[in-house]
Amino acid sequence: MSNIFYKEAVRDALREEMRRDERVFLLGLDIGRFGGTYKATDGLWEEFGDERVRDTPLSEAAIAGAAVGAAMTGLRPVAEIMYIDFTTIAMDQIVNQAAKLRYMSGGQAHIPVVFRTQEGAGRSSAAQHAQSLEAWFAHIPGLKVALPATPRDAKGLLKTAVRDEGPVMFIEHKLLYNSRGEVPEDEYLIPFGKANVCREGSDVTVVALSRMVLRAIEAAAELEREGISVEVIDPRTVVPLDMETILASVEKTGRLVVAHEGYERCGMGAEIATQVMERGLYSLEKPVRRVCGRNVPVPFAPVMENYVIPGAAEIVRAVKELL
Amino acid sequence: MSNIFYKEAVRDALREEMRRDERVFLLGLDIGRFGGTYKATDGLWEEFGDERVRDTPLSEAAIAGAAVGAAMTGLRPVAEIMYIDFTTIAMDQIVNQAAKLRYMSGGQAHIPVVFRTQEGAGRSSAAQHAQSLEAWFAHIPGLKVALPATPRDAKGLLKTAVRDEGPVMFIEHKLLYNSRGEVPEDEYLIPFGKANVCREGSDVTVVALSRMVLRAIEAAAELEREGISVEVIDPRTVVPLDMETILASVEKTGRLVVAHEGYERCGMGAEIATQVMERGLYSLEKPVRRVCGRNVPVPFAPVMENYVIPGAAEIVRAVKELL
Amino acid sequence: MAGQPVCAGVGKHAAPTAELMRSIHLTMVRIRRFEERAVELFMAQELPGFLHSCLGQEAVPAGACAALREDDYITSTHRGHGHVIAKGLRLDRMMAELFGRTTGYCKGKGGSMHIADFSKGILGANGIVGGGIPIAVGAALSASMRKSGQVAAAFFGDGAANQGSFHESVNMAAVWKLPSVFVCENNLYAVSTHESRQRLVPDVSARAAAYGIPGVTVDGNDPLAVWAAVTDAVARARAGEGPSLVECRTYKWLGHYVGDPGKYRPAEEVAAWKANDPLPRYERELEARGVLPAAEAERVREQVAREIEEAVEFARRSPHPRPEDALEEVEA
Amino acid sequence: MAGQPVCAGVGKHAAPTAELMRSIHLTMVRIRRFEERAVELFMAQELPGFLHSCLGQEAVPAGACAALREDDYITSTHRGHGHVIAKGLRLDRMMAELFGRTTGYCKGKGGSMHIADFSKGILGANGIVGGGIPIAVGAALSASMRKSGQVAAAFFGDGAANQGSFHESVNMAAVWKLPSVFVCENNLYAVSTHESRQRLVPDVSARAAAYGIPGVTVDGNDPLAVWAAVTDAVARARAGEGPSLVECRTYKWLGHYVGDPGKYRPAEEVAAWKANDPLPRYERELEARGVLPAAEAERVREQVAREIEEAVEFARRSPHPRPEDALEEVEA
Ligand SMILES: Cc1ncc(C[n+]2csc(CCOP(=O)(O)OP(=O)(O)O)c2C)c(N)n1
Ligand SMILES: Cc1ncc(C[n+]2csc(CCOP(=O)(O)OP(=O)(O)O)c2C)c(N)n1
Ligand SMILES: [Mg+2]
Ligand SMILES: [Mg+2]
Repeated sequence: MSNIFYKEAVRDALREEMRRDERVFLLGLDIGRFGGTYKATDGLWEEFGDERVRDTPLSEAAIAGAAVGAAMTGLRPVAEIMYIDFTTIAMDQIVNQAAKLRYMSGGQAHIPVVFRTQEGAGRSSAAQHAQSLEAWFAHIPGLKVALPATPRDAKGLLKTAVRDEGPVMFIEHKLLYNSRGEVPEDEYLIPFGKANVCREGSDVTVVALSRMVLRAIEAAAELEREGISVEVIDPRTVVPLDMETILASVEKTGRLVVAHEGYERCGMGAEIATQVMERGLYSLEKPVRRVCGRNVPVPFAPVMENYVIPGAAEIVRAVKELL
Repeated sequence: MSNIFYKEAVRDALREEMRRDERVFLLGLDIGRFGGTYKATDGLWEEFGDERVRDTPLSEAAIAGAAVGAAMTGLRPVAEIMYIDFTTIAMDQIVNQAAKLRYMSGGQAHIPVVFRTQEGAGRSSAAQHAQSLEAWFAHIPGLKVALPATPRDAKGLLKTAVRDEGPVMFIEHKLLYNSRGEVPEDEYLIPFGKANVCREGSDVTVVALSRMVLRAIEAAAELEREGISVEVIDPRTVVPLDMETILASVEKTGRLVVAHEGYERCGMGAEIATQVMERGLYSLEKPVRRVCGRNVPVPFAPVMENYVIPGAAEIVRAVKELL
Repeated sequence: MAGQPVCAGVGKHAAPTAELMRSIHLTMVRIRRFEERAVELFMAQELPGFLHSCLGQEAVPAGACAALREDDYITSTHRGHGHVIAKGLRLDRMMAELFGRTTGYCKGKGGSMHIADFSKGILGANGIVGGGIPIAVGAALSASMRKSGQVAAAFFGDGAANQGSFHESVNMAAVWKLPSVFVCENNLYAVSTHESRQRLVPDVSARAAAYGIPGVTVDGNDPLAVWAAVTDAVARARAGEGPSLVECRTYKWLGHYVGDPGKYRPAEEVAAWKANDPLPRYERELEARGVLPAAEAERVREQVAREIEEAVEFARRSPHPRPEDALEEVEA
Repeated sequence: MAGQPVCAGVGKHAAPTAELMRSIHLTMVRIRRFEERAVELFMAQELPGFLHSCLGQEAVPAGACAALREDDYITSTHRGHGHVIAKGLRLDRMMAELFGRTTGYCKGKGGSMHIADFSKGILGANGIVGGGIPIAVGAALSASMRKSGQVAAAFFGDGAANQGSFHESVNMAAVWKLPSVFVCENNLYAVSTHESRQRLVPDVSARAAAYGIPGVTVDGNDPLAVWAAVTDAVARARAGEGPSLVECRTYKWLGHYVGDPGKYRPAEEVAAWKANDPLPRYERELEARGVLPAAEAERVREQVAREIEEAVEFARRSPHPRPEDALEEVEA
């Protein structure tokens, strides 16, 4: 095991995959010599050069579209969209092209493209730089959606994403880049659709996404001191979604909290809660509780931003309300 | 009462509002002399001319952005995005600008803009012309979202949308334009956030959106013949959402089906089901059933398209499964 | 920039061979007949969905694709039948797709607006105006990175040239000197909106100046003019000198979609363009050049008519998909 | 097109009055001092979020906004402090916004990237590169429909000129002959990416040719050159002759954001541009013109320094929002 930063885990995954397969290349804004806004591609330009670590003009629609075209013709691009908020500009290429071309062409199109981006609040970057939009992409058939919460998952899931034969939205979290964690020395992959039971417990199940997984683990530790046993589950990918693990846990606990930064309304929490109800209503002793981003744009001032984005305290409160 | 087409109801609402308030104007592709792809603006150019019924260059991002800028500076634009699938190109202006500028400016920006578009499958127009994406917009704080199912609602809701002081996504349905219905002779408005109980019933509640409302009413009629009493509720706007009416109905029936064409995963059905569970779990005798578009792109061939988009038969089946 | 030779810096194309001229003719007849038949079948309600006919525009795809290698790429549009036929796909599987049958190129999942044949470098027609342009840039990027010598051509209309995707794509291809060619089919209208209400500059090709690439406008009803311009652009692209913008002025005979009366177009304008029918005009030229006697042209038309009828029969005989087929091929 | 007089068809601007030249100087000093202070406060961690400094670019907003009326509109960018100061908002409420206080223009909801003052026609800085351009087109459309005689100016960077929104917006404004001016602040880089890797044509203004509007490139460190070009563009816009594209070449002293060492920029390049500091250069010119003696300039700097300190104190004294304030002003 080596202890590295999340951003290093992303970088290492890309480096390993680029060394393994020369068809893999990167394109995006300032990912080359600059190393990326969050330094997640630091050092790759030095190793792989301009061709395979491509700084692009400031044109998200063309970045995404060029990645789709390159993927359809034999390469395996990893396109970076600097902030998930900017996918709004590339949305046609991601949603109408990448996600649908294989289907529309009767299976002919082969589009192994990864769209790397990052989401999340917490840096006072205001409403256009702090959204968490995974639910948008989960809504669109044809896209897989990964949300790594730890360096270990970031590396293992990204390597899987690069090897996936279809389009993958790979959504990092801006506040996790400088978080550290243990990562195996030897090569490993983490499969899509396999949830991580971060912590076992018997009283309440907390399903958390991205950075909220860390908050959930904090909450669980705090609750344990009060004798409350919380099981923390990180689905790691929301498409495909490992409902089996979630349902098994809810059967055990009878209580579920779903936690994410994304807006509550029509967020992943609603989908998970609904699937639990559809398939496990009778094991639920209490209504599912959502601990999500409030239905407001993300404000600039820290005191307001902290209020709209939930933390461990909100998870603790929700868990207690279920008991 | 006069019996008119849905497209005429849209046209009449626009005409009345444009006559009432000279700040109201329309912009979009081929909405002028051509009268719009679905003829919903037919005759308006003749009455109001080039200035207030503006054909634009083929530039959705600029259409949406120009509408936002005009709204912020004293006009009341109604921008048409021809198909909801094309909002992917205007998404930054709708989601990062229109929806957030009032908030980001501390309440200074006043953005009375309506984005008219249409969704829905059923014409073999394939995956890029048949999506139903209301859940995307419902996910974004700052947008109101209306989905009229009848000529009466189309006219009354659109007039309300034009008078609303904030951005409204007004989502029509391509297969409804040529449907007919009764519309009051005198002026009327239909408020946002007030659901329409289309049909009262006691056994099962069916909440349906847009064209599925008609399918739900068919299903209810068919089920009535079998002695099953179905209550059909059309929320009419999903933001704001009239949960009171839905919850009251579920309290009565204990059984809920949610029906829409949009993809099931992370669709409005999940949000409605989750809110019912959060606020009315104990009145539910059975899990909520979703009757939604399947999680696949919309295929071209009619036999496949009909398979992925639910109809009355699927609603009937779902209702029976709940009994 | 309009009128500047597109081959700036590259030797001009050689004269077209008789064989090439005949094959271009064959392609035009194929497109013409296919489209005539498709319109009939659509009117007879044998085809689901809607149809964007390219009748009258045959010279552009025929001339442009004659300048491409079989392994070159194209991206096409909602009005893409001509492009994909010219790039050499099978008419029977294409017709079957219009019928929505399992034997169609897209197994009935795509239909008229999404015909694709990856074995022929046809990366797909597209329902999104401007949607195919960045994809062609990506294909060109891929070709250059793989050093395959392939070129990617993006077809798009005059309306599409006002989309942001056009700007971003041409700029990126220019900066990276990608082996790509941007072929604008300027048929004067985007649905009902005349180009003069979409753009102030008379020529779309004038936009090449914004990207530092050559731009040229040619008579899109003259397949040899199109072929020459695209040939030079392709030579330039293969030579690693980057993209070019080739605008071909042409006209679609029918309205925007089959069934659109097209009232927004002056009758005289339509009449004038129909009088300028690219097919008989080209046949006269080939006869004058002694390349294709009238009798031979007649035989070609008959042979193609038979070929199309066989395609129609193939499509009609082909099985419909099963409903559950809709669940396949969603995720890789 | 670069260098073509932007005022094509309009009489050239009159000579700037002494009063105008002095007010431009005052604006530049305000921007300079505000930005210096903001950087200090950011380094001292008194300001949340991040900061994009326009130090070194003061001549562009000062010159451009001097050509606008108080009721004209502007849309700005992530690097927008200069624009909004030049358009005349209050420094104390602006500083308070950077501090995230309730007295800020956005009540602490927007921060540095979203400063707006609708009473001054400031429709907002913007966090989306290219996001403000179509909004300015809408404001110009509104002005023309309301016959208010207002003009809308969109500020944007060299990087933004590669966004689809730039293309769609300029084209739409051109076709509709809207009273708008597109002011490109070309500071050579988009984050770390030099313009030469973003665009083949040397001048952004060359893109005007794609839209049939005038384009000009001026020295963005010479406020009078900027003022003159924008004045002509505004005259043209108000006369109903449509938009112009004015490119101002300048340079930002700091990296992309405060804290970015900006290693990607050659030290000599940075040094050369700093040597070309627009402020002392302008002060020398004003002194030479006998418009502003050095002593007077000094007094202006002192007065502005006091003004800014008062703004800082105002901000520091101002209350923080309450958490629940975050729930207000979401929907109209
Ligand atoms: C993004 C987008 N906007 C609008 C449409 C609807 N639409 C289909 S074709 C068309 C006109 C396209 O004009 P042009 O590019 O000139 O091609 P043409 O139809 O003339 O061949 C429009 C507006 C679309 N399919 N995609
Ligand atoms: C759509 C979008 N893409 C990327 C970014 C991230 N970003 C912020 S500023 C910037 C560079 C902008 O360059 P330019 O337009 O030249 O303005 P400058 O920073 O040089 O003043 C980038 C890439 C963004 N904010 N919005
Ligand atoms: Mg056209
Ligand atoms: Mg710049």
